[in-house]
Amino acid sequence: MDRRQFLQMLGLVSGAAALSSCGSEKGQKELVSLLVPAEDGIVPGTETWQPSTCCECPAHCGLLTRVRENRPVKLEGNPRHPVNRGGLCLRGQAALWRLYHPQRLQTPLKRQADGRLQAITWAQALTEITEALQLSRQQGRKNTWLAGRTSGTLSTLIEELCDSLDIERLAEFEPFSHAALRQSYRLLLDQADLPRYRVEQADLLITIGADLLETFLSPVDYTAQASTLAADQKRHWMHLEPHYSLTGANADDRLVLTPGSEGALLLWLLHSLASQSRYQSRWSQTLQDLLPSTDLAATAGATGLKPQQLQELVSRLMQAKKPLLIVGGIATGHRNGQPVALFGALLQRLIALPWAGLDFSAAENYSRVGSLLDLKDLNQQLAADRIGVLFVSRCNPVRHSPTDLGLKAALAKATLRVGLADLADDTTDQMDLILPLAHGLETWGDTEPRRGIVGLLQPIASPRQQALSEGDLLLKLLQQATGKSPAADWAGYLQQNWQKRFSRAQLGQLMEDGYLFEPQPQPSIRLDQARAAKALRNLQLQAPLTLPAAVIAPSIRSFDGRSRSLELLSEIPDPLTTISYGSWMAVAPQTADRLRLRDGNELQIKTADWQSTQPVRIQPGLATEILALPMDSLPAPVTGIDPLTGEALRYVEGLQLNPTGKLHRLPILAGSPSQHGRGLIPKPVQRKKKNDLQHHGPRASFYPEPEYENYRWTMAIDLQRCVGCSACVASCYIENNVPVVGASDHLAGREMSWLRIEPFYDKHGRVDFLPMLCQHCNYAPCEAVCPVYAAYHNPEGLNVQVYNRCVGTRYCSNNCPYKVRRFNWWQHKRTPPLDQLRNPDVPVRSKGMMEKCTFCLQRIRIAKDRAKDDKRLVQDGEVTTACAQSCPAGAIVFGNLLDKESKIYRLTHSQRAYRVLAELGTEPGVHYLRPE
Amino acid sequence: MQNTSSTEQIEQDVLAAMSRPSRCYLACIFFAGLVFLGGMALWSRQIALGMGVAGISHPVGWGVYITDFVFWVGIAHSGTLISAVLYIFRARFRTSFNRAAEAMTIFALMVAGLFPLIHLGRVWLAYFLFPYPNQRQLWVNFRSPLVWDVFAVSTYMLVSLVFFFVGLVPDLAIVARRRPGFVGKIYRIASLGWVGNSQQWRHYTKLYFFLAAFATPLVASVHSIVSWDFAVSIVPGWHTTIFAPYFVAGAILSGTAMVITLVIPMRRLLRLETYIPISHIESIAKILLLTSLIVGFAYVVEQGLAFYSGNLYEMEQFRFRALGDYRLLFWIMVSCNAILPLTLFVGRLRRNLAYLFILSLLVNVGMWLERFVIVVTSLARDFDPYAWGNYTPSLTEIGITAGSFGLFFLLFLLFIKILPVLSITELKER
Amino acid sequence: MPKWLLHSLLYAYFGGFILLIAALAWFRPATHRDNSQPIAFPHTVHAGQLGLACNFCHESVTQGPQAGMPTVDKCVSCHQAIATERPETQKLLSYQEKGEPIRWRRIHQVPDFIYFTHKRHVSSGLDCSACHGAIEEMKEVRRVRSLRMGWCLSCHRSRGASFDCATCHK
Amino acid sequence: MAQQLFFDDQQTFLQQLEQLLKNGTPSEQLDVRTPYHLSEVDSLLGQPPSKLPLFALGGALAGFGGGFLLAALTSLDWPVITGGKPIVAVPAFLLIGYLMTILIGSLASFAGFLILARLPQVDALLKEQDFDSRFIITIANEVAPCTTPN
Repeated sequence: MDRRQFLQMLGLVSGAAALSSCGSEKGQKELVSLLVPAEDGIVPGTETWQPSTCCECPAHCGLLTRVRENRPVKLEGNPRHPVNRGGLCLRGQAALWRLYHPQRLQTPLKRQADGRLQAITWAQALTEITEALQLSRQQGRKNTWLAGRTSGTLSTLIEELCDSLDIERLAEFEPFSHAALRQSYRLLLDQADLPRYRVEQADLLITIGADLLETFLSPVDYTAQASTLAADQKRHWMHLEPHYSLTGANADDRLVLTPGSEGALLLWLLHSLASQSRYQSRWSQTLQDLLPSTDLAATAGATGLKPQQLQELVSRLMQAKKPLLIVGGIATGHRNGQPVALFGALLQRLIALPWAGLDFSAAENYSRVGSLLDLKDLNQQLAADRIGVLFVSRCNPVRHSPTDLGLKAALAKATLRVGLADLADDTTDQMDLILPLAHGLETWGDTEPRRGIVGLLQPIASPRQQALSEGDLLLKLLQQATGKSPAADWAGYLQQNWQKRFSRAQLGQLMEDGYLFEPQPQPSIRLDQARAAKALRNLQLQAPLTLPAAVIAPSIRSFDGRSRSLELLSEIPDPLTTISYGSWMAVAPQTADRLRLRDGNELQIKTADWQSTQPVRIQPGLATEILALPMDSLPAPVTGIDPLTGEALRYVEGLQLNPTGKLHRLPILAGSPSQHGRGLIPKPVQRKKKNDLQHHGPRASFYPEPEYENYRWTMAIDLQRCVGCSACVASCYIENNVPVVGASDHLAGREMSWLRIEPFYDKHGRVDFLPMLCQHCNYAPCEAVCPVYAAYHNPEGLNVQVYNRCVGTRYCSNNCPYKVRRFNWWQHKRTPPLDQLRNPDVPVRSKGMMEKCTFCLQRIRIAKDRAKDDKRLVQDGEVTTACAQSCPAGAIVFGNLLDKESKIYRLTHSQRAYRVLAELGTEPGVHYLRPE
Repeated sequence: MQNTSSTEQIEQDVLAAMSRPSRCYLACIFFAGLVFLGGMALWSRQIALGMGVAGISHPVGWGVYITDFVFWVGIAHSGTLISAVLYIFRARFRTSFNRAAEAMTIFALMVAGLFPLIHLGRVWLAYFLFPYPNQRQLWVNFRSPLVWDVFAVSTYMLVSLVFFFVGLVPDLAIVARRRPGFVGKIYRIASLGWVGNSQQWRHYTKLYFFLAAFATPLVASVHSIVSWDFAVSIVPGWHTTIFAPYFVAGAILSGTAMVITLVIPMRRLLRLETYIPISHIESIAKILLLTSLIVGFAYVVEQGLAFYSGNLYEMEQFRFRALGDYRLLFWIMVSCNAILPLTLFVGRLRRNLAYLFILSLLVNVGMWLERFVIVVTSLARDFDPYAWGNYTPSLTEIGITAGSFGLFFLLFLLFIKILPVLSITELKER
Repeated sequence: MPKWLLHSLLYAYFGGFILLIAALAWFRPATHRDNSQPIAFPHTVHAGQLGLACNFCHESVTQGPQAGMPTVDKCVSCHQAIATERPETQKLLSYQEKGEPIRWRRIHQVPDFIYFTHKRHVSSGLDCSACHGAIEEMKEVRRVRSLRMGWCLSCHRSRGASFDCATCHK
Repeated sequence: MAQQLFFDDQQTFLQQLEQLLKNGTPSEQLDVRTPYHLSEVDSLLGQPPSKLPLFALGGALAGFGGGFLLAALTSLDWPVITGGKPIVAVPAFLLIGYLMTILIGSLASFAGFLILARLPQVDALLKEQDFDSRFIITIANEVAPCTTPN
């Protein structure tokens, strides 16, 4: 059902025209007379923006979808959406890649006896399912529904389906279930959901294991919040973790502790607080007495931290007015997970709840999500032949359960296994029937990621072949099984529910903005002393893990691994290691030296019952006895189940390290991890020398000063805010049709990214990120060397590359000190239908041409066109680049330098402003704000 | 001074070289042609698939192709040096080499001229590089060193061709007289009907002198301009003022080495020992020694300058050259170009043809490597350490390089059978 | 002059002409390509005799990059009553019946890497005929201008419009 | 009938030529062919200095001016800013001027040579005249007997 019809049915739009629009596929060769006009007010050849919601991870950020010729071509964060406030992470950007993914499932598939899949019709599939449902009921088997995190009306429909067909709806399965945290909140605070942590208001943030920037609950939200913290000198952020995560890299202080010792640390913090009068009153003496005893020396011994570090931590905690503690992520992914979560919750209760640092009114909606214990339970039932039809929808339990659970084998015991998915994965490989699901941009729907927020899904593209939205599929199943269905189709069902739930005004708002936000009342939360006492009494704090240990760390690029099939995300390098394709194991430089390993040497790590062999990447700053494995490089990223919490275990301890002597070629995109003292990101020491960066004083030049009439497009990048999340990179790829070239070209040094994140490590292993893109220099070295004027400086300060004039001498690239020009080594073709993921405002470059960042010339053009209609100049904030738009941290600002009122003018005249390689006299148009 | 018998003897001896080709010669032609065709096939493949078949990448956007270009332009130089500069200085030993050297200049330029085309990403648009009135109303960027290159190389090519042809005219007339039939007719037409009357000679001498005068500054300027392709850029390792003299000296070094490489076997095979005496070869060897000293000096200056400047980028660049991933090539280059030629201070070695021949081959290798080291290492380590990266030539690049040698030798082999390899007229005059 | 020389000169002379013509035919300009359309729509009638304004049908010409093609609905709104018996109108009505869009052959076209917007050109006071010629006199629309870079530039220069490359090159 | 004298020896030839001229044979009647250039012949025949330098100079000047103007005028025709350099970048354009000096200078000299030396000589081509390895003096028939003092 298209938008107009849908709105009409909701009574939001009047008019009767039926639409049969049809974009011109051959655009260049044909002009198409549509039957009836396209949607009201849409001018052919121009863009429209449709609100929607991102379904790439459970955070459900709000989207604005750019539509051209009836195709979504770009996703942007919805600036007003309460979850992401305009930002969108790289996975969100890549959601379009999923939409156009060549391997998308297109028809229902049935597994043959020989294991091969055969396409069948929906009717056949549904018949098969209903028959199997019936059969298992007769056999006394239980039919079950297992799904990933589900919210909104879809959840209601599933409930309805399960009720009427007597299917048991299992607890939802999420690889990052935060089970330990939820358990502790349930025990101590009587809350089933996870709170929103109000990082932006804290003056001291201590994060233990929680990877706020990568995968923790709502990464875009926390990236935005954490960047304000990082940008403010008066507020402090300490991160404690055994390995080296992007979150750790961005904290003001990153403390390395022994894995498994987080509980000991928290315990000591609790003890330290117990003596403070300020906190004394907040909890009973009984509870305090129940705490196991500890002291500074024991804690230092257990955690591996220096006593001074611990004391500093405590003193900061004492002095802070609004301290906030967040534990989670891999801090709970070991056998001490329960104490960590409980102590953490207790500490949060003491220090953060009083100033509402934990916001349960905007709680993350996790009430239906289970844990691995639920999966274990399912496994047992399967093994006992008690399960009939098993539906697995939008989740991948086979991959995310420990191998020794044997889920793969147990699955075979169900009478019929039905998988609902958009792309094949480890779980669908075990399914008898695979039903293709429509993408979030192909279907109507709503989501409720947080209490009080309803996000809208609407069909912006038509579903691929026979793929169906889950709602439609369920309704069809209901129809088939019971002969009646609550609504003709999913859109109708949604409308029934919405009309019941929302007022007309609310509906209008939902359609207009793409979301509804009704702030919920803050629930009254108090510490249940009795339950807490019971929990504490039962608590067993075990010894930290035996070193050397391996951490299976989540990845910013693939979340829990679900986005790994999107090639775009492999093309964008991991921000810390700069490895793009393939898998690896991060090893500390000292360990590598000891074992005589270099980047790419293969290392086998093993215990008695676990082993993994990966090429090595030396990670500066990583602790000596720790190895870090990105979650998506392992076939089974879970090593066990915590029996107390149901949390997935993500550590392997007591490892043996055996170099195998083999060498792999790793696509490491960084030529060097160090700046070699070049001051690309000036260090505080360098800054103290007076005006070190402007040491050449006012520029003396033989050349005329550049003159600009109306515009000088300029960018400022605040390195203090930049966290290296690479959202800008993904955004640039999609906006500018940048070719995705694959591993072999990456190995040859031929990546095509117009914008890249350069990590530079200092000798202490601390890292700073430098986003590098075309600097649009006033005195651009690339321009003068082009023999044919393909590179030139335009009157608005842009360094323009005229693709079709380029003959491909590559001299410009050689002469670019920033090395941001990209040459098309091949004719880069995208597998259909990925070729439709193409911004029509940007030409697709052919082989032999140089290309580079244009400052999103196409966007400037649109803004100027609009301004010209009103006979004025483009105003500040009216145009921004794709990278700046998507940045969750708001680190990138774009604007017209000639406008003295503009934000960009203010930033470029800031004390912190500098330009990279300024001594070369290129006078870049990109200004950086150095970190302090 | 001359009598009939010696005149006749010169004509006979020189034209004897143009007699029916031997089997060995045909085999050489066939082999050279095959290698050349192989190179062309690889080039076609590169055009069809894209530059990706070459090993060049980011940041090393120039590799073997530009190395080859500079190498071949360098080879071309000594031809002009010998024919024009030595003509003006009236160096007597010039006569032994000038024709072969001029031919070498032209063939090397033809080969060199291919490489800018081969390295173009979109070679089918190469005409964009020439300033001509067009419907796009767009000209070329005369501020770009690559346009200077277009002008320098095409000027050099045309001037050398004219010079070569003018030098050939009387000899063509001689061949026309001695060759009967159709072939003779062609030679006659090519000789423009030269009869050698006083009118013709009078203008001819003037012309030859003027052409030599015009060509002389080209010896210095063409390779200077080629060096500015690098020196005008911003890349550490390229951006230096000594490049022009350094390149010119290098060009002459490689050119004289190539002359020796070609002339020693040619002298032997075509039995021209009388006309190319050892003393003349020794003179050439002295030029080689001189230019090698200049080049060696430039190596020292370059390294010294980098570390004296205290410029981080330069220092890292030159540290990388001598001690980095390409250090082997660097040290081979230093040995071949600056150390081994020092042995020519010993007079006996200067007169030892076998030694000279081997040395000239080594200098050629060294000079090729010099260009490779300059082009590649500079790009591999420039300003932004994140963008550092190494380069390894692909088989396509190696094949096309081999093809370029194939073309050069093919042309040279054809030359020795088609045109008199020594200037008969000048020999007579001597 | 020997006879063979005369003959070969003659052959070369006329052969040259034939080759030239062949070459020209190969590169025949876009103005002379096949211009037939799925429906033989006569601009002579609509724009000529009836004097309909261009933007009566090409509605978005003043609003966006593309001039826009009239919808089938729009055509039918008149042709329900007018000239319904004509074979071409019958074709139109059959499109309506089948619910199929009409795919016209594109006559005026700039390459993919060029940004061209009708809106700016029309709003600067340029007449449609400046680029499209006297459409109202064409039975079958054909290209009368080369639409090549030099042609665009001449006009841009003479009218003082921008000739910054990025104005047109995407 | 023309009279032709052949010499194998440069010395004898020069003596004979000198003799002839001394005897009063006008140089216009003499066609002197030598296997290589002999400046003595020119001075004996009293030929004026070659005008070739004028061609060379003209070509060189035209080349220099043309080269510089080509660069400057085309840059001004469509001023495109590259690297912030001036539109008329004098040092770079002088280089074009310099190269064109040499190119046009050489080509003009060559053209001048062809014109002055009357090459290609169609006569010689058609009559298949040889470039002999001997020294030849051809004395043309007396044009006007009265002018011959014999």
